[in-house]
Amino acid sequence: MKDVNKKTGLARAKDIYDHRNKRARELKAEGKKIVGYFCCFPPVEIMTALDFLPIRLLGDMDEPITVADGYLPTVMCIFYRSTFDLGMKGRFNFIDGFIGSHACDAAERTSYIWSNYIKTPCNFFLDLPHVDKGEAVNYFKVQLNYLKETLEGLAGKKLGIEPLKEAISLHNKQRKLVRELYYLRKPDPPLINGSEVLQVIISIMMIPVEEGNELLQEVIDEVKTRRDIPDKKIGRLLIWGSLIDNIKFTDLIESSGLNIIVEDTATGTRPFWHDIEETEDPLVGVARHYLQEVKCPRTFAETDTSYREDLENRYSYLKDFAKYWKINGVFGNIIRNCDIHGYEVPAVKDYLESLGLPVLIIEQDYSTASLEPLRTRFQAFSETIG
Amino acid sequence: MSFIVGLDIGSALSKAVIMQDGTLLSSGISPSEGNFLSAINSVLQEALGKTKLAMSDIDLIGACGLGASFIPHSFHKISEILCQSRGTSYLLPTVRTLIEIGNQSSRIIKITRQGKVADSLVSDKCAAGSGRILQIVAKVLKVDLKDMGQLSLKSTQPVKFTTGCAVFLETEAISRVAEGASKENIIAGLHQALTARIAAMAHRMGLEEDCVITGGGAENSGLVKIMEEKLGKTLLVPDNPLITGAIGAALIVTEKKVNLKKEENHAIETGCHC
Amino acid sequence: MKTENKKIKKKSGKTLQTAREAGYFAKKMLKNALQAQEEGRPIGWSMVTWWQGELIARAIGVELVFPENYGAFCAATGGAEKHLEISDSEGYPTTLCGYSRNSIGYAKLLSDNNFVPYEGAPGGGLAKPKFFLAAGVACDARYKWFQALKRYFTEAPVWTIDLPMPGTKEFFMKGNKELSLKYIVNHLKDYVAFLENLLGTKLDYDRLDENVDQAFKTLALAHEVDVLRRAVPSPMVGADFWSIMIPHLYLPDDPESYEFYEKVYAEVKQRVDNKIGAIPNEKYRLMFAELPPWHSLGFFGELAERFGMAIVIESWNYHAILPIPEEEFEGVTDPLEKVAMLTYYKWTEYNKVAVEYDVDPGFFMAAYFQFAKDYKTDGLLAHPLMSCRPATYTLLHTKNTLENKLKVPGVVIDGDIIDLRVFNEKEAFSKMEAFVETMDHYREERKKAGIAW
Amino acid sequence: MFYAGLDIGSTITKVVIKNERKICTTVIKPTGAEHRRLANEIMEEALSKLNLSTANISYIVATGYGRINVPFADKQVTEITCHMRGINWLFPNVKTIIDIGGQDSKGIKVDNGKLVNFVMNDKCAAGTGRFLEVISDVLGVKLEDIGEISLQSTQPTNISSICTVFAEQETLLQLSKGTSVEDILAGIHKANASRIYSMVKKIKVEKDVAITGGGAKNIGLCRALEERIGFPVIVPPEPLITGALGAALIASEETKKIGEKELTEKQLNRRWEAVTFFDEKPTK
Repeated sequence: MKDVNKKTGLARAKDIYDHRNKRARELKAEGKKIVGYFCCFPPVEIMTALDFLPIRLLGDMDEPITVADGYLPTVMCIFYRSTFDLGMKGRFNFIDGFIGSHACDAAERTSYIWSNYIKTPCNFFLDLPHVDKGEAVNYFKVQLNYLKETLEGLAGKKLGIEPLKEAISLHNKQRKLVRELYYLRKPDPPLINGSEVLQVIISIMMIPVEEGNELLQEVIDEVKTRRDIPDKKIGRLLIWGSLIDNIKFTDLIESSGLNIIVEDTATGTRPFWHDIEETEDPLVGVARHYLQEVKCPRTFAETDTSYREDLENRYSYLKDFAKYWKINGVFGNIIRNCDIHGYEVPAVKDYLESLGLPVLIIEQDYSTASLEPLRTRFQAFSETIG
Repeated sequence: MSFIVGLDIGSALSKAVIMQDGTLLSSGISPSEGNFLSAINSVLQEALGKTKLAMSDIDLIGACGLGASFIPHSFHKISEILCQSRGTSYLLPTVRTLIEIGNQSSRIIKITRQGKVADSLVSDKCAAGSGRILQIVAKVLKVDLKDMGQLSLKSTQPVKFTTGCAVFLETEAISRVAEGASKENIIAGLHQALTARIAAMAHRMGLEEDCVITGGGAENSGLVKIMEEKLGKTLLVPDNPLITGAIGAALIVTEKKVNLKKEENHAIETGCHC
Repeated sequence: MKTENKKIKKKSGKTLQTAREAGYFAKKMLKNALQAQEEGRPIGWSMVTWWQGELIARAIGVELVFPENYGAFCAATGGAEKHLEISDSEGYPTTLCGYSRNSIGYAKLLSDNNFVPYEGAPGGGLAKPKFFLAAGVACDARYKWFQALKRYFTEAPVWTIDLPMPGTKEFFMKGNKELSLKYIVNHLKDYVAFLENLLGTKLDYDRLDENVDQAFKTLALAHEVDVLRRAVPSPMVGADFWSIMIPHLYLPDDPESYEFYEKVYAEVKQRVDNKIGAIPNEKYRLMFAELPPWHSLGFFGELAERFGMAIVIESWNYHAILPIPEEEFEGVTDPLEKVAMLTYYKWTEYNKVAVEYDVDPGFFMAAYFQFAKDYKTDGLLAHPLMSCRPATYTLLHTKNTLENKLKVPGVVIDGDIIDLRVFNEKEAFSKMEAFVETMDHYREERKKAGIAW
Repeated sequence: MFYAGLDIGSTITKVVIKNERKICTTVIKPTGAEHRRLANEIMEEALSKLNLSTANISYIVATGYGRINVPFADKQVTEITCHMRGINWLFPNVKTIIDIGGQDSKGIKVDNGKLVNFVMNDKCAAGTGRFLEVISDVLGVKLEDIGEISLQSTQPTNISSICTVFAEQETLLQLSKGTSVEDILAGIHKANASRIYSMVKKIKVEKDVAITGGGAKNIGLCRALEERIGFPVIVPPEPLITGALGAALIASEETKKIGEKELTEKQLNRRWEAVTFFDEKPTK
């Protein structure tokens, strides 16, 4: 494992980010089975506990979508069109298991279509209730059981309680380290910039959890002590909305007078912000966590109160974020055709502006080719802050 | 011994053919230049002239294209997709997939052994995917449309365009020139951008051999080459890729003539705008 | 805007007398709600939840109106444009569901006019809701949209009624069906508690039971009409269906709906018995995928005239449920359980077909494989909806697989349920003209493949 | 003290030099491909009109899409902020600004002198000055005349294409159908206006509304927009310079922010020579 000229910390993260599937392919060669999954709802704990390497299936803003157009309409979420396009082009041809999920319409329908055209030895569609109360948790736990059974089939062994508990605490440790990393952005300027964090987050979604935790620790130690920290900028930015998985995007933002401080996205805080409660039957904790604690507008929140209270219920965590990190501007990132975030836009604006935070909403095309025109928007936004 | 005229009155070019019992007698091509009526007359004259025929000798006219409604004679209007497929398989019977890069739009048409349409896909929302942008950029670079193909083949590093919009592409081309990018690289980059869009359509349809490319774009060897790379298929080009539509119109109207006896209810359009 | 100049075709393409009368039910829903408002009875704005939530709400005495249906209503009467513009200026993305954008715009106007429908609102407008009945099934818009509407009705709660949507393979995993039904029933109990507490009245389970039976009765009859439609030539067309679907989709528990379908059945049966086709010379039998362009229904009339094309069957999700085998009901007494079965069976009824043809998902797409055979269709007319995108996601997939597995070709005509800009009639016709050849070609292909009908 | 604002747009470059009280001079020139050389020339021209030397200018702000290509600017600011500032200085009551540039169009919301929201279209030529430029070319009418001409229209034609290139074709078609240039242009303005409106309505159009940028010089377009908006709009006397004006205003503020020493330092370090990596041959 250890060798002298092995990259560490940020350099290592960049390396993994640049060659996302390299480690997976290596481990595959060593006989490990790889399971790819959609969005942050299929529990990685179950995969880890069965000795699989879970990897998050992402799109590629640099790769023009071509093949997918034969299967998915262009009016669909561009991120999932891109992900499917890569799948059809064989980018993920090494995975042994495919776990689709009912994260949103696009994820759901793409999951079905994926399993029709991209034959993976084992695949499963994880249904996820839209409500998180009452019987919903039990129903979701039932679905998790089917996921477990299916993966046990692939692993050729049963999932024991102990291994699952171990996996949960390993991933909880990862969550803790990620939060620690985010806290390093409290000072102004932050100790670590958006592109660096993104590289780390993407990396830990592509390698085994132990390696991920080791990487996180390296990065934290490195960042705490390094001299060359990011420049001070006018904007301390909270990003809310659709995910960002390409540093060309974060670079563009941070070269427009804005420092990215915290990302409330599916490649940001969302998968990591809460630990899984360690329950008697571990699946209970897992079910509760993914259904109730992974913040995403795809899960419906009760609204039997006034609109104001409703906003408070749904977004108070953003207020906490803003307070803790001294946020002075919010970028609402909407990948074109993302309905679940699209419907939230006026509400989340109402809420954040009531906190005195300016909000910039951009519907973007998930393509590096169409990034540059956004520069003026970000610069203008930083001018509204400063 | 009836003489049939086929007309394809496109936004850029008007084309006419004269056919007799399924054989091509003559053809004519002239730019539409916004005056369809005069373009129609001149292509008709050109085609008639070559055959020593007069309008009075013509039994039937079949027509397609944007400007067909300007035809000052009675004619049958036929969908461009049908004309393209029938005309192309007349010239190249082995065609199964047709890629037409026209001035207004690009089309992918799947064709049956009988030269009939099996499936079709058209880009018509905006000019980004149409051959029009070739013209536009040719004007910017002051090169002849015909030479673009050859020039692009000399490219060392194709320019990357950041916009899809044909109009902005023009402006972007201008500033690339200013930054000292070579004509070759700009044209090659343009071809890249255009073929990417059309390839995406082609993928959507799925390609069956033989693949044929027609329309103005087919005369551009550079474009065809990049398209072949992008699709991983060899593309056949008819000797005269411009008149496939007109031929198709003539052939289909001949079939219709037969049917006409059966179903009288078939409407005959007459140009009435002039 | 292009829409201003574009004339809306009055010609509806309907061929059934009963279809012409069906408009009564849409108006009835709006009227009843406005009346309920005057009498101070509770009104709910509801999604189509495939009967899961509606039956219970009505049984406890709520008048329901359906913003979805109102969207179509506004589109057909040309009143949508105004609402869409307001939704845009409120900051909602223009890519959202057109129906939702329509009702968001309307909601803004309603709240600005302190909850009195504005002068000249289509159909007299939707009355102010006491609560919202959102749905987890089918698409995200169906709960996000009502959640968004709360912005304009601050004290009206939103209840999201959920439905399991497992994949086909997962549906057949041991015990999933039973456990899913258990989930739904308990979920419905919470819903009943929510209603009782909101309205301060108890649910009369006997009344619910009657309504549920009435609904099953109506739906069974509506299904019989679907069966009649297998006849060649087709006794009715899509334009008829989109009118007659309203009673069974929205008001199956209303005795008037049943009476209505008796009339529909009689009219259609009479045509079948006498081999009368809905259109003069039926040459091509088409399946229609997704919702029609409400603003240009005349288009279908012209397809019939020009090419002899008849729409013989439409999207599975708007049709009545297939009959549930008697034995399934053995020992089932709780009306909530019947409701759960009704909706869950509807959404999983074509999973067997999905397995048979090895396609996913079972809903939305698998039904077309059954339809293609039962209705002897020549092609699929797919109508991707820019403003109902989720319904569109599986269309290309459906088209591809139908062509590959059954040699039934598809044509894609971009359009919309509300926004006129997307629909290019001229282009559509030239596509359809070419599609005639495509269908001829595939008829031959089917013969060769031995799947002729 | 003098302050300069330099707005390098996609088609036109503008300079405003002002002092504390008023605009001293303005220069408006077509933007060539070589921003850097042009930036220099046009500054020289503006200065010579006032017989000033570069040393007299305390602070220079560059804006517009060519802003990064001004080697001697002390600060770059986006045209969005600059238009807002310029208009706000001219018409303090304006809440909504519609900027119709050659290469893009923008909607800007102002709330007592602060930029609160904006939208822009730079993806597609529809709804921008380019659209009108292309059409006027086809019709062989001078761009500056099309507005007036369109007002003569009795029945505007319906231009259904959104894409500029197709609208061009449609125009040709109309021409050969014998439709009058007036009616075509009226149709074109209608189409362009509704395209622009459907963008700006996303930020709520509130009184007062000002139109600026090259498009504002087109009376036909302004009328068409007023029709869509439903009430009259304000057009500044010289709509082209509002960006440069805003830049000059920001320049004077910046001057006050920074100390004497830093100021002179800035002035000394300005690189006036027209450094350019562009090829020297003019392209036109």
